[in-house]
Amino acid sequence: MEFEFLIENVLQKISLEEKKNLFIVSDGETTFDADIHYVSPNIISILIGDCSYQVYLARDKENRYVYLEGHHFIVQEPSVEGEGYKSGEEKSQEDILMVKAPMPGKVIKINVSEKEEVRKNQTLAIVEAMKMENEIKSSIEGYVKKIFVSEGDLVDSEKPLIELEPKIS
Amino acid sequence: MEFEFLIENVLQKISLEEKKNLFIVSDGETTFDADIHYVSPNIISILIGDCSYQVYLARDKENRYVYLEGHHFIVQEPSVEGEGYKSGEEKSQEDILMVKAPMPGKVIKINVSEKEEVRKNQTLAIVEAMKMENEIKSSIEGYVKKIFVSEGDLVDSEKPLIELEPKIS
Amino acid sequence: MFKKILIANRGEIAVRIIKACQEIGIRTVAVYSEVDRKSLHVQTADEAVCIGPAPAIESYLNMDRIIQAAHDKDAEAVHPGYGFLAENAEFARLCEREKIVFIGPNSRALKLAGDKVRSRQTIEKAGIPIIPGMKGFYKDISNYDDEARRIGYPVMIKASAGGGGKGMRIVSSAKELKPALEAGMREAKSAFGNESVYLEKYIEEPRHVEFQVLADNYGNIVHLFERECSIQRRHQKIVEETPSQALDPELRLKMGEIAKKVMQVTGYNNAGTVEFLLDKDKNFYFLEVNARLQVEHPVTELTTGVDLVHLQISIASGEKLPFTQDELEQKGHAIECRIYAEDPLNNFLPSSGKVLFFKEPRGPGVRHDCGIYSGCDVPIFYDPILAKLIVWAEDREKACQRMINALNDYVILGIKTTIDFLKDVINHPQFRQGETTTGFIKNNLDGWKGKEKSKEKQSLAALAAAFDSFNKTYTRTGTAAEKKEIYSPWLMLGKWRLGGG
Amino acid sequence: MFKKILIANRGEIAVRIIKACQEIGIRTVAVYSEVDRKSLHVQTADEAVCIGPAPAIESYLNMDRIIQAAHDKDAEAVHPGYGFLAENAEFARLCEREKIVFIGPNSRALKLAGDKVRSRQTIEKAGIPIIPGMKGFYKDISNYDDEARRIGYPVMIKASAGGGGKGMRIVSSAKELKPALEAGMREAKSAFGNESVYLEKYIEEPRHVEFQVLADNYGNIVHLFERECSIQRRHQKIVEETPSQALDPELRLKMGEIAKKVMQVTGYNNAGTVEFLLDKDKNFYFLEVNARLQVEHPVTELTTGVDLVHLQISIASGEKLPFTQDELEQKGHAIECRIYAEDPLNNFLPSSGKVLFFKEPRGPGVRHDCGIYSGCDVPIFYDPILAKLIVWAEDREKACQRMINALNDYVILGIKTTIDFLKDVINHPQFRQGETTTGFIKNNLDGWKGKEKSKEKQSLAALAAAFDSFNKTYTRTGTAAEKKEIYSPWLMLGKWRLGGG
Repeated sequence: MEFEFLIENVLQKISLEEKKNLFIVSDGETTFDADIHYVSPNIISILIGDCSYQVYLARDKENRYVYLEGHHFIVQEPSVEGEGYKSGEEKSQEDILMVKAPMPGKVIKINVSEKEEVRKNQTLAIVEAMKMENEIKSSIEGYVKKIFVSEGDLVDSEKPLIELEPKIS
Repeated sequence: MEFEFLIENVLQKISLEEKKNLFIVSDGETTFDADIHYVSPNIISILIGDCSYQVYLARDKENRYVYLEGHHFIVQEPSVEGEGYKSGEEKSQEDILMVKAPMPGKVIKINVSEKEEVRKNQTLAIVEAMKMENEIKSSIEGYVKKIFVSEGDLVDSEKPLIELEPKIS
Repeated sequence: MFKKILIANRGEIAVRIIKACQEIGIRTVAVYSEVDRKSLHVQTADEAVCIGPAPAIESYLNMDRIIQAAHDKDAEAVHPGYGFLAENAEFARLCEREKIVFIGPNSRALKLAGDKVRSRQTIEKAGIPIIPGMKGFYKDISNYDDEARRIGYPVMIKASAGGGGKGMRIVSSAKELKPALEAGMREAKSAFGNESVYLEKYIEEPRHVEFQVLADNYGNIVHLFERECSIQRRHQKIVEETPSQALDPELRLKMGEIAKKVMQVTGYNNAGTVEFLLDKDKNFYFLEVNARLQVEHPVTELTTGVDLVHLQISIASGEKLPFTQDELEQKGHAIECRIYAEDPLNNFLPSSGKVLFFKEPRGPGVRHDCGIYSGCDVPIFYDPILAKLIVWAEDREKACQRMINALNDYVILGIKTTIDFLKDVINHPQFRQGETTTGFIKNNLDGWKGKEKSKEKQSLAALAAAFDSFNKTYTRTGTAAEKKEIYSPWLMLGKWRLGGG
Repeated sequence: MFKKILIANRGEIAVRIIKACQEIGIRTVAVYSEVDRKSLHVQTADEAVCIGPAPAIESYLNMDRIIQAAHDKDAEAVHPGYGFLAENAEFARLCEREKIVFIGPNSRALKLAGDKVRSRQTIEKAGIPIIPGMKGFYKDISNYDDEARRIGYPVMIKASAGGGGKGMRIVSSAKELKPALEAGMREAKSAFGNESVYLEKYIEEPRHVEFQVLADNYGNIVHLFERECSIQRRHQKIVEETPSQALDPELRLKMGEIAKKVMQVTGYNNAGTVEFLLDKDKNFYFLEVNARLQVEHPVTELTTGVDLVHLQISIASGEKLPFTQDELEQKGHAIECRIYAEDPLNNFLPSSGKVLFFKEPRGPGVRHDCGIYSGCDVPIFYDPILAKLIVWAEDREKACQRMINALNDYVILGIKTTIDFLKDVINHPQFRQGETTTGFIKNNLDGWKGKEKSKEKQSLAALAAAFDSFNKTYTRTGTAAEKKEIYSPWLMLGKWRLGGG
């Protein structure tokens, strides 16, 4: 049986075939036997050549969350629509122009108004969550095109706050 | 909605009606409001008049196992066929004559043979589990009618070992 | 002794206090906001009263509702924990007026500790070294500008009403002052319900060393040695330990005596902490009194063998201190790591949501003070602290090893936490050598990216996910469950399993 | 120091040793029988080798397979835990021959300790008081009869090869001797692979007081004070504590010195325990040497601050003891409760099966050494010990309160355990007063029936079950999950939820 996953934006292909009490695993490069069991709904025990791995796995609507040997992984099925898992660095041009709430919270201040010119790193708004203020800054030089929220609004993660327009220089 | 359960061989009737975020509970004698939530698949939090109860609940094929406020309960649905939960004291006449394995284990010795006369408290067989020997004793004066197992057999709980016949005096 | 105590807090500290009460036969009343119905402290307490909507200002900071709950439930005393109302002198005064024992210092001492400017004056008068700072309070922001120039930049903005990094800002030049003051005031208001802030000279690269002090109602005062809390981010402590690597017995003795003197001149009772900054030349400056149980109190408990919550309660109930200074000693080494719901890979943004799976570490020398469980929700409204992991061992190196091991054994899935980041703090050579200053994180772990994940580990993660999908597919068709003894989530359901089975 | 250690055991003690190794950077190899594939020790270790079928004699007692696994995996040392091969001199000798370090005493000392008759002679010769008993071994059961008459009834049958109550029987008259001997021999054979038993005078109502001893390979010997293990059932310890309420400093000093002398005259090294019986008049008798890590070792660790497993490993690797007798002291009080899979309401019959749900206690001063988890199977083949709950507190009364609280917080559903019984042991007035003898259980808790369950609690249990059924019904029809935020087992499945949704 063949499976495909997106792990940290890399496509991983893997095949499993059951054989007696073992699985024959192939990851494209190598093929090996693995002794795999659920030990509880969120814990999988894997033995590969006598090496023991305890893998923790949980699921929500979009992702599987995996922890093993000190590392966390977010595992997605490639068919899943929507945003991939992106670190702070890997923003697309669209993300730069559409400033979104970085986490669920409350808009406590909007520092700019529509049409206003903004510098790079200028604070556009402040969102508070868990009692810490987080300044939302512009990553470009440009203009405020549209503001979607008001002070006091509760916003969810990825909720658009402000749309920017780049300065053509 | 009405429910019936067997708890320690006593039939408990209870009704639940949902009303806003609460349940109206009636146990036949009194009616009260309860604020009840799953907090995880095996933990239920109940508030009744601000008193907080944390209830642990697990299920297998036959029973629900409940722990609350330092007490364990085995909760059965009355429709469930088979043996009720019985403590050591409450044995029926049938149980007395049909000597069963008290727990899963290994028959390591059978001390009697068929037709043999046995005294009350005489050791009939020895079953070992978890490295402790457990002597199976006769609770009557009588005769050995039939022996169903051999030394070395692995037996499950409630497996008939020996059938006795009472002495008519 | 009290028969019933109300705990005016939530999360790990509420659970810690509830358990301490249960041990000594005191009934407990929890209070909770509407989003906290399923929180661990509500489940753990004997009784629980809802005191309002989610925002803290309407619930955990709502003094009237809390006092009312205490009266309704016949609680004789209130334990405020840390944060929220813990250092609110008005609340302490209200309790006193309502004949409810406030488990903490008397309201006068609390007011003085909360008034950082006045308490600095009192301390300075007693001949204790302090950091140069503001002499008074001002309404007008321009006055702060004058004070900052007098003290000399860089300066530090601090909230008068509390600690924990809330409201704190370092300002290195005059033009940064105004926005920083505004932000600091807003944070202070949101965290403590009081927007007062003050300025202090910023001392570069110091160690943060504090002394735990206990004072009963009869003038007996002892200190329980120091805690070093230099590992901070955004002025928020994240790793604490005792003993401090910077103190020798002589310095420890001297600072401990001064800590007791601070308590004495401020008329303090119950548990408190005297914070100092220690500079490179081992000069120390009084910083402030934390007039509450500290987040980091367990490291003191593990090395001295006392239970600070039990002692807080017995002092509040009028008992005398059960020991003298001579009877106290430090044994071994303890380290605490605070587990925050923050994403260290994304500028430590708070991470609310559902904890899908949670497995806590255990073992010899491992203590875990915890407010969460598998399946709980972490709301956006409160402090991001989830739990505290504390280890004890014979010496510092063994404690570090034990902490690393425990952190590796600690699994939280579904929300982001600081666990992986903390491993790299404890594993850092500078930390291992005890070279800890408040600049440690900035100097050593700025822009932290986490460990490289090997191809092999990626494959293993994919294998686990594939196995999970494999069983999902099989179980759907109703064969796998019967065929082999896998432990699929569906098998948990027993005879009520839906679908093909 | 070793790079890799094989742990020749299972359950909580294997997990305890694996974690201790991980802390000091030693890789671990677990061994397991076919039914133990999913056991916690297999999951926790770095590597795991299957060594045979379920019966211990074919797996955990199979010396050749274990030695082979050690060679295959390049393990330099073997830690035997307790039970199984821990006190098997032949196995220790085999390890020595195969150049694998046996983490325990040298095989000569082990053989002597295992030969209870010869070791009694050695001890007696050294002028140490012993219990009157057999002077030699016999093949013929009739010789035992003679010995029993010489010693005088009541006598105790004990296994030569080990402890833990296995093979033990009290015999009060000649006619009971033969069946008791046969049963004792069978149990001894099954538990230790050796059917030798011997007889000893049975001392009535004594206390069981033992001393933990450590000896390095260079003749340095220290004791780490006593443990009192008087609370026994079927000669199996179930509650242990330190310090003992029966010892004053003088007696403690005297017994400690004698314990060290026992180690000296028997040429002992590594960790060991010298067991004594203490009668009502405070006379003490040497009982035997337990040549292994004891089940109850944690109470010593919590009061002295040492890690006995770390010390066992460092001694075995040739290091010297890191402290002298003067540097050791007892602090506070520790109690251990053994959690057995036994049904206290049904003559303590073993209770195997699946642990459907498991929640362990935690909190300040609580340690839990554990071999199980939610969903694990408890097989019929091995010792019924599941875990050990150990508490530390400043004094005995606080330790008792903490233990009660922790036991109340301890949930195991699906199999029967001794938890409720243990609460009544700790809560018993005789126990609280420190009036503990080996007859405690028989005298005070015979025919234990558990606490009365109130009508109110029965109703609550019914309410919880009704709520569970209510959600089952609703979720089946696919409405509840959307309608309200219940946490049904089905919701765990996320988007793969079957049925109407």
